[in-house]
Amino acid sequence: MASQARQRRSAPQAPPAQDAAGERDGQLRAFYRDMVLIRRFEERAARAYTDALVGGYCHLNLGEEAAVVGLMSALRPTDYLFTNYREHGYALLRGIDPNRVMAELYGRVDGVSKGWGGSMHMFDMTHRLLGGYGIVGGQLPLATGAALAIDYRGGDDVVLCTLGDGTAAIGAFHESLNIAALWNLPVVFVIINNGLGMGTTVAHSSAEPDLYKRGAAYRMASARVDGFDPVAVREAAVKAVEAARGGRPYLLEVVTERLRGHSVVDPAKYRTADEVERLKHEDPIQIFGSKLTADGVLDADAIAAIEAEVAGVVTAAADFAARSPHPEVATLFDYTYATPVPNDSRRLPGQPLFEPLPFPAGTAATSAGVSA
Amino acid sequence: MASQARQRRSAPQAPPAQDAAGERDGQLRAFYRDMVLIRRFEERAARAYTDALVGGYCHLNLGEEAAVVGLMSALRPTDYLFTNYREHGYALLRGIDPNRVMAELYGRVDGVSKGWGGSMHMFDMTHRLLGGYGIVGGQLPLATGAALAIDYRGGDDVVLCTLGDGTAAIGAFHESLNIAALWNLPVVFVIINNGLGMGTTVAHSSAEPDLYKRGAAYRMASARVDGFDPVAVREAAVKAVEAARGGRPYLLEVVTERLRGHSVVDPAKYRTADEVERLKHEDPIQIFGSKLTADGVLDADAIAAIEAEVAGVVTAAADFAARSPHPEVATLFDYTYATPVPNDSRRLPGQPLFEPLPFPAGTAATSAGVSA
Amino acid sequence: MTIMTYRQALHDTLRAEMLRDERVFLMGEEIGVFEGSYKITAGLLKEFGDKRVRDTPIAEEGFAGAAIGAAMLGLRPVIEMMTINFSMLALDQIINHAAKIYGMFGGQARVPLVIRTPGGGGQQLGATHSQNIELFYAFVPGMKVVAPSTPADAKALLLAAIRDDDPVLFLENLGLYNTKGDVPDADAPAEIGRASVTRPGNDLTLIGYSRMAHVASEVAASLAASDGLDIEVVDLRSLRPLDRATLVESVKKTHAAVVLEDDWLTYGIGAEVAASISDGAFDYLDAPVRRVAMAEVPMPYAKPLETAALPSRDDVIGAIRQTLAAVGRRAPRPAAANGVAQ
Amino acid sequence: MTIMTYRQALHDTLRAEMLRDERVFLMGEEIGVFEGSYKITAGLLKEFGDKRVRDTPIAEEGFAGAAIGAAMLGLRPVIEMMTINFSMLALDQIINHAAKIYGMFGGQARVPLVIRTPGGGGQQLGATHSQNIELFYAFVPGMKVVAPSTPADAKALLLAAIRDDDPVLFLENLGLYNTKGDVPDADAPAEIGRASVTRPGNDLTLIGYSRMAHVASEVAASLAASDGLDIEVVDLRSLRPLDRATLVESVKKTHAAVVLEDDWLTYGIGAEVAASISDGAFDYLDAPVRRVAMAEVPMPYAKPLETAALPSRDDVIGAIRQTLAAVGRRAPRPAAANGVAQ
Ligand SMILES: Cc1ncc(C[n+]2csc(CCOP(=O)(O)OP(=O)(O)O)c2C)c(N)n1
Ligand SMILES: Cc1ncc(C[n+]2csc(CCOP(=O)(O)OP(=O)(O)O)c2C)c(N)n1
Ligand SMILES: [Mg+2]
Ligand SMILES: [Mg+2]
Repeated sequence: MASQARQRRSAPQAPPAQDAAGERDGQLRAFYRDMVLIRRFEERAARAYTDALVGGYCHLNLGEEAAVVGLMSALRPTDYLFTNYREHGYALLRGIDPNRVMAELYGRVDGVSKGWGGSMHMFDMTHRLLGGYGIVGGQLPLATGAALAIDYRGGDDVVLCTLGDGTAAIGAFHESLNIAALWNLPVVFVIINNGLGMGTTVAHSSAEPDLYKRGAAYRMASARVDGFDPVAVREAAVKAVEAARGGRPYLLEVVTERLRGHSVVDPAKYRTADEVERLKHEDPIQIFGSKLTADGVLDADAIAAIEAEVAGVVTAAADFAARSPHPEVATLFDYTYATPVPNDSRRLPGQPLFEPLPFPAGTAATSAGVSA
Repeated sequence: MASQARQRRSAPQAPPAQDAAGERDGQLRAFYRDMVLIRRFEERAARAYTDALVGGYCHLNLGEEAAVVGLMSALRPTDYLFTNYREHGYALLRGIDPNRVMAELYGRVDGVSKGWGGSMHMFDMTHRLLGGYGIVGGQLPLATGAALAIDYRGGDDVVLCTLGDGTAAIGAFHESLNIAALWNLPVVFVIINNGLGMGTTVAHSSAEPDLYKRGAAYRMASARVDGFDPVAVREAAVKAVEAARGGRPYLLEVVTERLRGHSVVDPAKYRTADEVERLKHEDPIQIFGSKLTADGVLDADAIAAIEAEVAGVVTAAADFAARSPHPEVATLFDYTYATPVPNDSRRLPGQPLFEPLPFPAGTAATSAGVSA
Repeated sequence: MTIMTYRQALHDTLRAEMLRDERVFLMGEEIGVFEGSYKITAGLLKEFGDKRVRDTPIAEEGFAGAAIGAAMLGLRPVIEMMTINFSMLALDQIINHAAKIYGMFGGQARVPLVIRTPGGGGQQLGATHSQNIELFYAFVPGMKVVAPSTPADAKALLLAAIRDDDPVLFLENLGLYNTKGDVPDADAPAEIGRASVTRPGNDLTLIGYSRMAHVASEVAASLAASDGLDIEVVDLRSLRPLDRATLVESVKKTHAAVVLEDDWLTYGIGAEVAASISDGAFDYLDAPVRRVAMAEVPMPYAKPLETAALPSRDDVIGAIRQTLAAVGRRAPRPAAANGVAQ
Repeated sequence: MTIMTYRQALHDTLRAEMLRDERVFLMGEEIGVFEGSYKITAGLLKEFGDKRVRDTPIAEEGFAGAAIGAAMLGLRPVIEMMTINFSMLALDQIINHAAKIYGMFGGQARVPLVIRTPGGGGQQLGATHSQNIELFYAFVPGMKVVAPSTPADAKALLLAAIRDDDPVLFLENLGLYNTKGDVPDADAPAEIGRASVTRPGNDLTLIGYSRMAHVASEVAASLAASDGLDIEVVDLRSLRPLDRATLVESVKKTHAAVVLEDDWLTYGIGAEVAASISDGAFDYLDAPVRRVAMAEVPMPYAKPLETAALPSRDDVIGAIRQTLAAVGRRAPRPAAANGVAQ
């Protein structure tokens, strides 16, 4: 995992933003605040999971905050995002109300997917979050198809599709990137390289561990960027998105870290003591916060204010989620089909396939010693 | 399709064989003879198909003779071959009796797969032809696994696995090459680039039309070679096989032509008149034959002798096939399972699931007006 | 009404829908330049251009998924899987994505996708190319599966499938493409989820879908002529939803049923049909529901073996006769319970 | 005999087989360093090294296919699909290759492959991670499918699967891993293709497999205690081949049956079970065969919805009572035909 740090350091340094200094500082502070929002939200989610308020699998963005913030800042609101099961932070930064994101984790009707999706399956058409997906690589063909639809209609929206490093080994990666490049579709594929599948390192999953280099197999432009630096991520993403908007799909690799286990319940025992030690000093929020403090963009008060504001948001979200009603069992059959058709099954497990028939007329009277 | 010819011309010129001149000439004549064998065999197969002696799909190696000959000459008898449905020539050159290859096309018991496989599914463990496969890309994971088995046991056999240009777009290609490279398996993947899927050109199926370059996505060595020159193919294959024997898997692209339709029944109407005209002058056997004649390795008599010998072989194969018995219907259930287990179904479609039961004792007498 | 082949009905309906609705487009392997493996899309690339008739690389998972993604954004893709066997490579996209997206996201996105694909067998294509796996789709909530057996239904069900907002597996059949029949000129989509009684009768209910519904009609007609048998034929047409009511109603009248299918018997489509009838018409059945299906083997290439493994007309006739013989063994049914349409 | 969990029985059996036979090796996602998603393979990487316990990239099609290829050359891979849902991505390799190779090549190559994978549900994993699709394998000639419900069977069937020369889908269950039971110490493989009567009884046959066989035993015991009901429990154990004889024999004695399954009802495993019983025990059944199965929806995440969609013990008990009530409506059976073991 030392390689993660090395890869990040070797990433091209992002040029300073070109805006006026004040505006730039405001954006940097906003980046910091959004990173903190993801961090505290995820910590709250983990607690709710431990408290059995959240079920299923729960994968957190801890360590990936800068990546999420940088990427999302490069999209227009009308651009589309496809992502995987590790998507709470993306949902927040697409502008979805944190209350609704938390309510989804709690499986409540006010959840962003009405409680049907849970942690892995957040979706919001309005904010153009076209889904978290739990099947590794499942989002890639879909994102390619969304880009095809944009191209078909002739708009200039772009699709951004994230995936993990481990996911770069799956067949759908190859099929999707080939199709996207062949058809010049407006899509950016972003590999969030946090160094690990579940416990499997990149070196053990990919014969070409410099994942961005796989773009070449499709004549697709590609780059790698330091995923601890939200500004660098933004710059790289802007470039990628602009290429895609011009019909040149792009492969971007964002090198980051997964600070905890694969999901909330994973103690990550496969990590060595060295690795655990190293990670104590590898925190994008601390690093970015220190830098902004050194640069005079932030100070302890500003940080405290951000923490307080975010704490309020997260607490409110948890309160909102806890108060939101559970879906009614009567709604169980509401979302099997969008177009209703006759003979669709709406039986609960305890219900018979056919209502018990009355004993047929004319036979009961005459029968004796019936075998059936 | 002009690009096929261009790609072939741009291929690295093969160095002349290093053996003594006589030996070399003998090998060149043997190459020529084997190419003619494939050609005449395939022509005979096409005729048998037209005569309804062969059924199903029937894909021929016409145009690919030099590729087949060059590749197969690079293997030891103990090396393994996995290929696709276009494999008659490979079966012949692995040393399988042409009688048995033809009998398989006829679906007879003496066929190389006992009549169970047909044109697409030739298999012979003795000659280490580990199968033609009809599912595009299906052979790639299998070949990777065979190489894994060799590695596991510690032998120095190699697996060679062919696939078409169109097949390079499928997910299994990516998964297999990645795994093979990651685990340093003794396998050579060979793309037989005949320029077309069924009617789809490489330019329409692959965003990187220089297919061999895809090796880079797996840090796998790769090369392209002129598939009309059996000597060049052999040289390239020898190099690839030697690398694989050393645990460095290899991707070889052999550029060739498909002289007829995708399968026997395809009139290839999608080819332009220019293309059809061009192909009249693109025949590996004529080109190689002319070259050998010019070099004094062959003359008209030698060619006639080869044609006569081969005609004898092919005619004998067709006669053998026609005389070989059809499989008995009684054998239908012989190959569902290798390890017999109770309750396996051995019912023909007309047989009931249960033998009709006798009417149960004690009820028939007493029943009247029974409903069941 | 126009007499045309099943192939022509499909072709004409695709064309008409593309003319009617700009969002409808076609995608698949070899459907454009090659004009389709079975020529259903012949001429459409020339007429509509390569944006609306899109040849894809050989990448079933990739292009099926791309169609799903495009459908989520409001297009109405009709994709062709060259044969149903190859659809297995796209199963994850179809089942884990197309069939789940509407529910998993609480109804926020629809997937108006049609997957056209032929099943079949009997062409000596061997073990991997002769399977009938419509079961894999019919089993899955969120999918709809239709299986027309006539040119008229090919049109009516394709219209319905294209205009439906859910993913529909549209099962064609290699053995039906050249069959002919009357096709109404009107733009009249069928209702997905309804079986149809294509021949009324009283002696036994003969059930099939796709090619086997065709076989059922032929056998019923021939047994009427030869034996004076009065067989009712039910064409399932829709495998999901399955129209159990029509099946049960028929068997309540006939008291006996034989199910025909081109897939394997154990766990095949016919299992549910037989189980449903045995349940819903329990008090009316005079003999066990008999199934005629493919022998349970990897399909061999050799013709005599393949022929033996596939259900034949004689197999169907034998099953009917044996079932009627079993019915005959039972004591006669009192008049009150007999022949009453319920 | 040793009391242990289902998980432990699997672990110990894998280990014993690896010690016994050098050709046996394990492959799968996260089975080594991570010790397995459900920890079945814990400790085995350390003991056997990374040649025999091989972590794979996330590439189900690729590594399943690699296992098949290795099996063709004589190794005996036991692979783990993290959950059965993900096996859909490898379906082509499993069904079009593993299950076909022996037949398609006329018996020249064997595929001694075991695919271990848990089904399950009820863990709020949502629509794509809560499916039970053993049907896809059980339907296919050339495959064998076993589904142990107890630690003892986990051992006996895993021994059988590893020593069998055909591809075996070995169905585990998330809900069973922590269940405990006696496991014989002896090296005694079970016979694939046999169901077992795990509790004899006369009043009704209750049928299940995997987790639902476990539920069946519990319900039978509780109804014996509460109502004095004498229920016979049949654990299918093998879904392919399916042991129809044991089912039919049981129902000939009990005259009634209820089938439990964790998959969807329509076209589910229970359809074949119900159809087979309705056919083979036609003259003996006193009520329709009742099925208790999952509601036919993409599984929602929210707990109350998930709970409603999954079959509960109460659902099973209700189905049993309703079936017995239906039996009770029938006239009493003459002594001669009743209670005779046939
Ligand atoms: C097809 C499939 N295979 C396996 C899994 C189980 N699984 C879930 S996440 C994961 C690791 C993915 O790693 P990576 O792509 O690096 O993403 P990360 O979790 O690190 O964000 C695995 C193997 C799955 N969900 N889908
Ligand atoms: C998975 C799958 N998809 C589609 C097909 C149908 N098909 C058979 S051959 C072929 C074209 C393959 O082209 P290529 O790989 O270039 O090989 P070639 O036929 O030229 O030798 C296609 C699409 C198939 N057999 N399997
Ligand atoms: Mg990762
Ligand atoms: Mg080709």
